[in-house]
Amino acid sequence: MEYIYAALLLNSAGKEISEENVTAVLSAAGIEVNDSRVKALVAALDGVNIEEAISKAAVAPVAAAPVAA
Amino acid sequence: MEYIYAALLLNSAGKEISEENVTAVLSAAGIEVNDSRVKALVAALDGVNIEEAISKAAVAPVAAAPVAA
Amino acid sequence: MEYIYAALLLNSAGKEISEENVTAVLSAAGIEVNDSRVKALVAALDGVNIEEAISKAAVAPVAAAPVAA
Amino acid sequence: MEYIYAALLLNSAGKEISEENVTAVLSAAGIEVNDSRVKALVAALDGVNIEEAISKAAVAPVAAAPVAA
Amino acid sequence: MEYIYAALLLNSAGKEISEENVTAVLSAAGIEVNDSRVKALVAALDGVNIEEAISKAAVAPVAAAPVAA
Amino acid sequence: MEYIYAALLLNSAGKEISEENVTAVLSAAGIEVNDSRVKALVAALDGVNIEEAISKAAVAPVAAAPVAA
Amino acid sequence: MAVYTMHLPQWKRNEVAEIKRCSEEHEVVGLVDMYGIPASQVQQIRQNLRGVATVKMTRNTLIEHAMTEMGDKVEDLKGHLSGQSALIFTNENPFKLYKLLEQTKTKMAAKPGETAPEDIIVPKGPTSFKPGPIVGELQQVGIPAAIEGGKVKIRETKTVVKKGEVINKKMAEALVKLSIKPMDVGLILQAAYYKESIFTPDLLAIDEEQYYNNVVLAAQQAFNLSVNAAIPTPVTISTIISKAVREARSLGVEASIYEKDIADLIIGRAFREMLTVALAASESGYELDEATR
Repeated sequence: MEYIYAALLLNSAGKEISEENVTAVLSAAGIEVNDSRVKALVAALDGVNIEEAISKAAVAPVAAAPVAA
Repeated sequence: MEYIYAALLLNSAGKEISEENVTAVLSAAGIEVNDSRVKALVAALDGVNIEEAISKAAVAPVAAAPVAA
Repeated sequence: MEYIYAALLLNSAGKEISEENVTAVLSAAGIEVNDSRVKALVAALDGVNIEEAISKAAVAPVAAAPVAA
Repeated sequence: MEYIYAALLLNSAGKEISEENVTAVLSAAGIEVNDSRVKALVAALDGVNIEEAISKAAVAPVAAAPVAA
Repeated sequence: MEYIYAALLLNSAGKEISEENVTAVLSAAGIEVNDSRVKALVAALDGVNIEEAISKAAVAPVAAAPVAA
Repeated sequence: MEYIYAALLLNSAGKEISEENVTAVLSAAGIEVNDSRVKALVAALDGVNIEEAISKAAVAPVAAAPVAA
Repeated sequence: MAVYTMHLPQWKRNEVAEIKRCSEEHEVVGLVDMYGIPASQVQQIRQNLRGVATVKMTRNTLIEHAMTEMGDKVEDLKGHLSGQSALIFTNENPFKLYKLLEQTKTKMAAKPGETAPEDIIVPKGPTSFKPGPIVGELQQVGIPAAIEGGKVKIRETKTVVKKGEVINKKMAEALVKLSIKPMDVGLILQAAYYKESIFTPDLLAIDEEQYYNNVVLAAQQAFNLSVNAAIPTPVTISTIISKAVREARSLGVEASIYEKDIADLIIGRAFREMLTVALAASESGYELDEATR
């Protein structure tokens, strides 16, 4: 999860989710960084609209109710 | 939400959520750190069982459904 | 939560949520004011649309779990 | 809701919700206080278990589901 | 709730929700009128869009949750 | 709805919903009273469990909108 | 007007006097239609109304005489007389009288040519009949009768006549055999005189469900107004507090105000956001770790 939190951090700071930036954040937290996971994450998030995904998370559970109804 | 992301990043990495650590992570992400908010965050999380809060959050949306039905 | 109530009070009175105003309200309630928490509050609310934030049910899902369970 | 916020502020600060205290808090927020509303508030809260009402607040939103139905 | 019903009655009759009118209605119902509550009611409704306030669902009370479950 | 409000006002004040009382309340609100409607109201409510109807309203205030429609 | 009466024989004059006396002694004078009500049912209805309302059957001409002599508004009742009108007297208001008459209606067998007041349903189950021509008679009108275990049975519940349809002779006979009584029989109020006014059924029919719904609605409106305008009452104070608390929590979570009381909510939200983004990443091929899966 650390990798995702790092990405969220960068996103909310308006920074690019690049390998360098993710690595920097994780290292600052004292985490031993796995390069290939960083690469995989950056590649996977390329094209993902994080703002949209996040706004769904805030709304989702509430929205779930009517669906269930 | 940056501050809480930093805290959860530290938590999932098994690191202490201290003012220093939070500040380090935020700085590494290129965020201009507001000391007061860091202090407030650390104070607010002091004594909070993060794992429990997380497990509640994860359960919630699903649990909401039967109520709505 | 005192700090948040103070902010809501100022907001509904149409007053600015400044360090001075928040401190004045909290002091009037006989609360020993923590400067750092005031600063954190003011910083957090900077740029936030309070009316909108109030009406969001962001709180619901988490709270739901125990009930539904 | 100003009057209610003032009462909750006092409550979370562990202060008595008296006419004097409510008036002081509202005035400090720059609100022109209506004595009758203060009296009505204090009278209405007399005998009410505020902590219970607060703890129920967490539960309530789930019940909102029928709205959507 | 008598005071609220008196306000609703006056509102739907197209009459002003004034202290005199509210008092008159309550008295006619054989209710011993509390001046302070009348004043508080009139003050609280000042500037309130009653049509909107009566049709906007107040978030379900606490009792609702267990019932809905 | 004036006639219903008048009836509920009397009910919440613990007064009998009689033709005289309803007429008195409506007149005090400056409403020109229609005797037949008053009689119809009293006769109709004689068969309605008002407490039950009210408690139904309290449990699901949310339902207000659809009912009103 | 009195001149009119003087031409009547004594017994008729007595009858007219009796009608006038009853009219003066009661708040409500009504006309009810007795058409098609068997004597036995009339007896039952009188029994049900005892102590509340009195039914008086007499000739229409005598009712007209009495009304004419009384004059004023009550004379307008004459316009509502029909072939089989009877008088009804009560001290309840006409709305209650109407309701009472509705409540005292009883069920009766249908006669050929009558219209079904509601769907007529034959329930499934055993009958008291032994096998015989009855089975054919029932089947002929579409009732699913069959012989089972030496008895006549109805195989399934069936609607045999829809509301508003005419009940034919064979159907009427079959329903009588099955003891199904679909017809509502009772006194139908044609008009009532009460406090200087004539009330007709269109005014008197009260939709109690509508009143109930309106009571619920009014209570909801009062509740909403009290909470939304923050006017505390004993009934709503808890809800108002809850609303204020929720507002504060929502603001705290939305604006990430780090206060202890809402720390769990803020954590929860951040966690959900992380999960959502993790999910999006995994859809694009990122392998999730243990805790996120």
